[in-house]
Amino acid sequence: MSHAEVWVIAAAAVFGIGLYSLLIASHLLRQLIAIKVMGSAIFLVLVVAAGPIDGALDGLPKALVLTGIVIAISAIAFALALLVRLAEVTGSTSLEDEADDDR
Amino acid sequence: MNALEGLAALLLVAGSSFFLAGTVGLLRFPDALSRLHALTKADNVGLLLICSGLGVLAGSLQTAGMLLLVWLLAMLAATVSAHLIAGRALADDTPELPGEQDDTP
Amino acid sequence: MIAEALAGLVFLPLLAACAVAVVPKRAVGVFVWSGLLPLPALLLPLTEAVWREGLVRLAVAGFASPLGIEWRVDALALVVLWLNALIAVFVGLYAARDYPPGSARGGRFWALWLLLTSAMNALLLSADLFNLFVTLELVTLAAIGLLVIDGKPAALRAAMRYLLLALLGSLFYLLGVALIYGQAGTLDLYQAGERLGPGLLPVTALVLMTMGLLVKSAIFPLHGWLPAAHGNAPGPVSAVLSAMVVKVSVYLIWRLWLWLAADWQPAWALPLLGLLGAGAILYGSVLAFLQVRLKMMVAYSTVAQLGYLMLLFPLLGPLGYSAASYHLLSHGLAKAAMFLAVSNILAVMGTDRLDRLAGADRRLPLDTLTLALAGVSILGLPPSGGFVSKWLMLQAAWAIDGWLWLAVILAGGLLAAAYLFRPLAVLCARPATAQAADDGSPPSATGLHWSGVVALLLALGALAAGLAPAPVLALLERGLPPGILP
Amino acid sequence: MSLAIDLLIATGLVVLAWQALVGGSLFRGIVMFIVFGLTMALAWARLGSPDLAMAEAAIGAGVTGALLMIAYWRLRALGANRPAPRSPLRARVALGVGLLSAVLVAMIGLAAVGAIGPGGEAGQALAEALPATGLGNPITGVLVIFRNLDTLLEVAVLLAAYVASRAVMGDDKAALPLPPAQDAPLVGALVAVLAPLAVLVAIYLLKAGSQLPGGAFQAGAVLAAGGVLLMLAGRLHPAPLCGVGLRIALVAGTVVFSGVGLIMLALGQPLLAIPGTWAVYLIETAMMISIGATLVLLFAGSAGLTGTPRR
Amino acid sequence: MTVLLPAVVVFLLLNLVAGLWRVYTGPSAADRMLSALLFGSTTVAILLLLAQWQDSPALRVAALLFVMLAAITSIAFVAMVQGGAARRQPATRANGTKS
Repeated sequence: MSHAEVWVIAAAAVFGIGLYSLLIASHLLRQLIAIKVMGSAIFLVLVVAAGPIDGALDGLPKALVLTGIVIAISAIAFALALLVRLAEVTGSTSLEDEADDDR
Repeated sequence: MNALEGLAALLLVAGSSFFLAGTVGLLRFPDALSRLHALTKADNVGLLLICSGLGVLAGSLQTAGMLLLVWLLAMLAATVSAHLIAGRALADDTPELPGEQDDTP
Repeated sequence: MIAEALAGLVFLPLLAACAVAVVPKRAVGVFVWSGLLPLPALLLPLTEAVWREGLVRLAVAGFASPLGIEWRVDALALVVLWLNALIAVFVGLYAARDYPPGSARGGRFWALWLLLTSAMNALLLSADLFNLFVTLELVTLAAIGLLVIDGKPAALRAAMRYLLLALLGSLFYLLGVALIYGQAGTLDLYQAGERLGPGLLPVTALVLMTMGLLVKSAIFPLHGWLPAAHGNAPGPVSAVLSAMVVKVSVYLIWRLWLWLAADWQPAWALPLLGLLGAGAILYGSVLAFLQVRLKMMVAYSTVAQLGYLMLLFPLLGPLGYSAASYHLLSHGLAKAAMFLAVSNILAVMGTDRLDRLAGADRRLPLDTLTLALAGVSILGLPPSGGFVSKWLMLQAAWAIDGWLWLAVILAGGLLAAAYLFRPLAVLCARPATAQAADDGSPPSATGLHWSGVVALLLALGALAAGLAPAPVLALLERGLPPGILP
Repeated sequence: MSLAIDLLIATGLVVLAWQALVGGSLFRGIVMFIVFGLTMALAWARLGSPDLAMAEAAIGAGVTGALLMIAYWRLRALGANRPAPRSPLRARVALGVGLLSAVLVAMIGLAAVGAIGPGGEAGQALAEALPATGLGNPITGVLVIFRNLDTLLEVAVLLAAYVASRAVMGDDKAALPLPPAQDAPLVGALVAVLAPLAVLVAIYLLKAGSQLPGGAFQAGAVLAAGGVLLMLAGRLHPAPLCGVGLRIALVAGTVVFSGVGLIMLALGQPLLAIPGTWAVYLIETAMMISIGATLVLLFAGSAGLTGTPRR
Repeated sequence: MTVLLPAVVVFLLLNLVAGLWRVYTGPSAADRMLSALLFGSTTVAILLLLAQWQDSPALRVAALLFVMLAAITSIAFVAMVQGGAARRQPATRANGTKS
């Protein structure tokens, strides 16, 4: 309800930064942060793009965002457990070094 | 602008000035410990003043109670955090944070 | 009666998974089988209802679609539900050998297996765009959990890559949902379709959602994660990944293009999607031929066969639609059988490297037969389900004079023959004399293990799909999507 | 004036995202990510949704930040190596893709915002249907009554994430290492105040959830934050085995929600129909317990929890 | 009053930005951890002001949440930094509770 354009542009910039970091970062932890940050940006677009209903912002997308936040943390939590195990087993924290896979 | 709103405005402005003092201290002081001192002391008094200003504005006792709880908890948290961080800053032989030097991309 | 069947499809495996996570190890088996075995039985009343009325609808929690979530079962959903039930039960029976419900790892395996089955049923029933996002996430998490259950380094790395790409795909899908809700004001897939017109925003939302789903369904050129994931997964997991998990995203792409965007389909995009499919067929087949390991060959074969599902878009019409749906069914059965057979070979021979499998057919006669029969269906030779779908697709291409698509389908068949006969030749070749000499007697055939029988049954199912396609095709004819050109 | 506030918070978001994701050490990135989450909570507060502000702060910044930090600490404790930075060519390509996607999303967003219709039909239907349910908070109404299948599957997603993490962990390990406990005397005092307060705030959020902003998710996250505090202060320890009570807590949300839904179906009501506000509270309590237990176990990286430290 | 409240919020936001600059550039580890303290007070004040200005009492509960989170985050920082030194000693399997 307040200056939707400001939020949308900020969300777009955050999404761009997230995608840039996802491609450039070689440390998986940084890539997971990038995905969480991009998710927050998309939630912002979801709420703002839905538009106000008689003044207040529409309640339904807010419930969707709440569901989205919990799903985001479930995915990130599992990804972190996977990352720690990957680092423990192969000693690498990046998807790049394929050296030690048993081909 | 009756008397109450005047008082509230005064408290809010005073609170803001304490926050300003805290931030100036944070930026200008030479080392971590003195910055810690600035931040915890000034900001907490600032928060107290702002909370009391808002309490006066809100006018309901229940809101004032909530504000008081928030402030008390903020003070407790600030003291313990400052104690721990100061302990860490003193004991820590390496001024850098782990991972500082490796600048992982 | 229908509401109970629908509820059972989703909640029976879900509650069984919760029970498996709680009860002590020895009682896990009871809940596993009580969660899996009734699934086909629950589908019977549903099949009869869809056969009679063509469409079954249920407003979950009693609220109609703009506010609440709606379940809808039409012919396509029913076919994929049947495939999911069959795969869950048969591959489940196979998996009980490697992961017995009472074992330490068994508890976690079966909890994830039941969650995966329940999530896929919930996805196939749902008609709500955001609910599809939630079920898609549950499918992805459960599938990747199963992928890493053995903890092999290669599987861990493949799972990490798969998870990152799947999360990125979900973000694009969610952005599309945000746009559609902003424009249409409703999240129901069919209602939103009616409210949106051929404007810039709906098409952008459709493209974004399709890009996200293309990543999840590993369609060429976004297929990078699939071979490593399916190739390094444990036997039964690679079967369910190839037969179902990847297909579910393609099913969603169909839903979006043929139901949501029925009357405002961007016509320029249809041949593009077809080209992606053609690229997948050619690239996947060539790579499958070059593989050294049997499982990687079968994984690249999945990449290729997924291309056929994308050929639906350039060949849009009743023929093309029935062909693609039937291909989804028959490929699911055949590929699951193939992966189970390969898993048996890997277990007994200790390796799946083709240069070390000479003479494996004597030790594993049943699995070689299963591999051959499943290959028949993947290849599309006459008696199999694969033949029916390829034949219908050829007719569809012929009807619209699509020479390019005709050539791609035929080339796909030939290349499939190449990469399937090569392992069979190796398996049935006479082992090098040295190997036969050192253990004296010719290698004795391993006992007739029931897990081999399960794989054979799936392969026979793929063949049976070829012998009696009439009922399924008639069912599909009645449930034609509005997006099909008359 | 309100534009100035929004502009400041929006630019704060962009700057913090840049600081969290580009350059600098990883630990600083995590710290900046937590600050980004809290600023995002401010943005939700400005957009008039306190529910999301609390959820983003408690789950987005708090629990996610704790998980990231513990993962970072474990990677260092395992001595995992630091990957080589990417080639400059890839950096340029990534920059191009990032800029392009930012411009595209901006254009799409602005077009979407510009072309806003009279407001979502679903939103209006929600406004009309809400009073009948006796709930004041539309978000809890949507989550527990109107679109409750989403919420049920979402709690199942959390359960799947936990079981998958245990599957990844493998059963040969007792638990992942945890940083040494901070039980300085002052920390004991803070824990003695914060832990019960966390439970109190969680119960308040649960109760208030039906009329005012709040609900099971925020309450569950606050419980989890309390659990994390107890672990860091050395009061709660990872245990190799998951006690039956904890297992029941893990699946409570899914089982109670499905149970109520199926019982209603058996009584002839539509599937997942919620009979009354008592059922809403029952389901929300079960979900709060599940969410709290799952998030703490994900932080601990172990099968179970125990009060007595292992010798 | 409807002008002063947003003005104070803007002022505090500027303070926050200045504080965050120190946290970002601050050389020593303690400076990094100040961010938790900063957020314990400045952001809480902003939320309380917004609660009064936008007349939404739930933001006060959010402020209470922020204070609790700030306290937990600062303890986590100290634990992670101190624990960070664990890499030099062998990673103890059982966490190092003082016996």
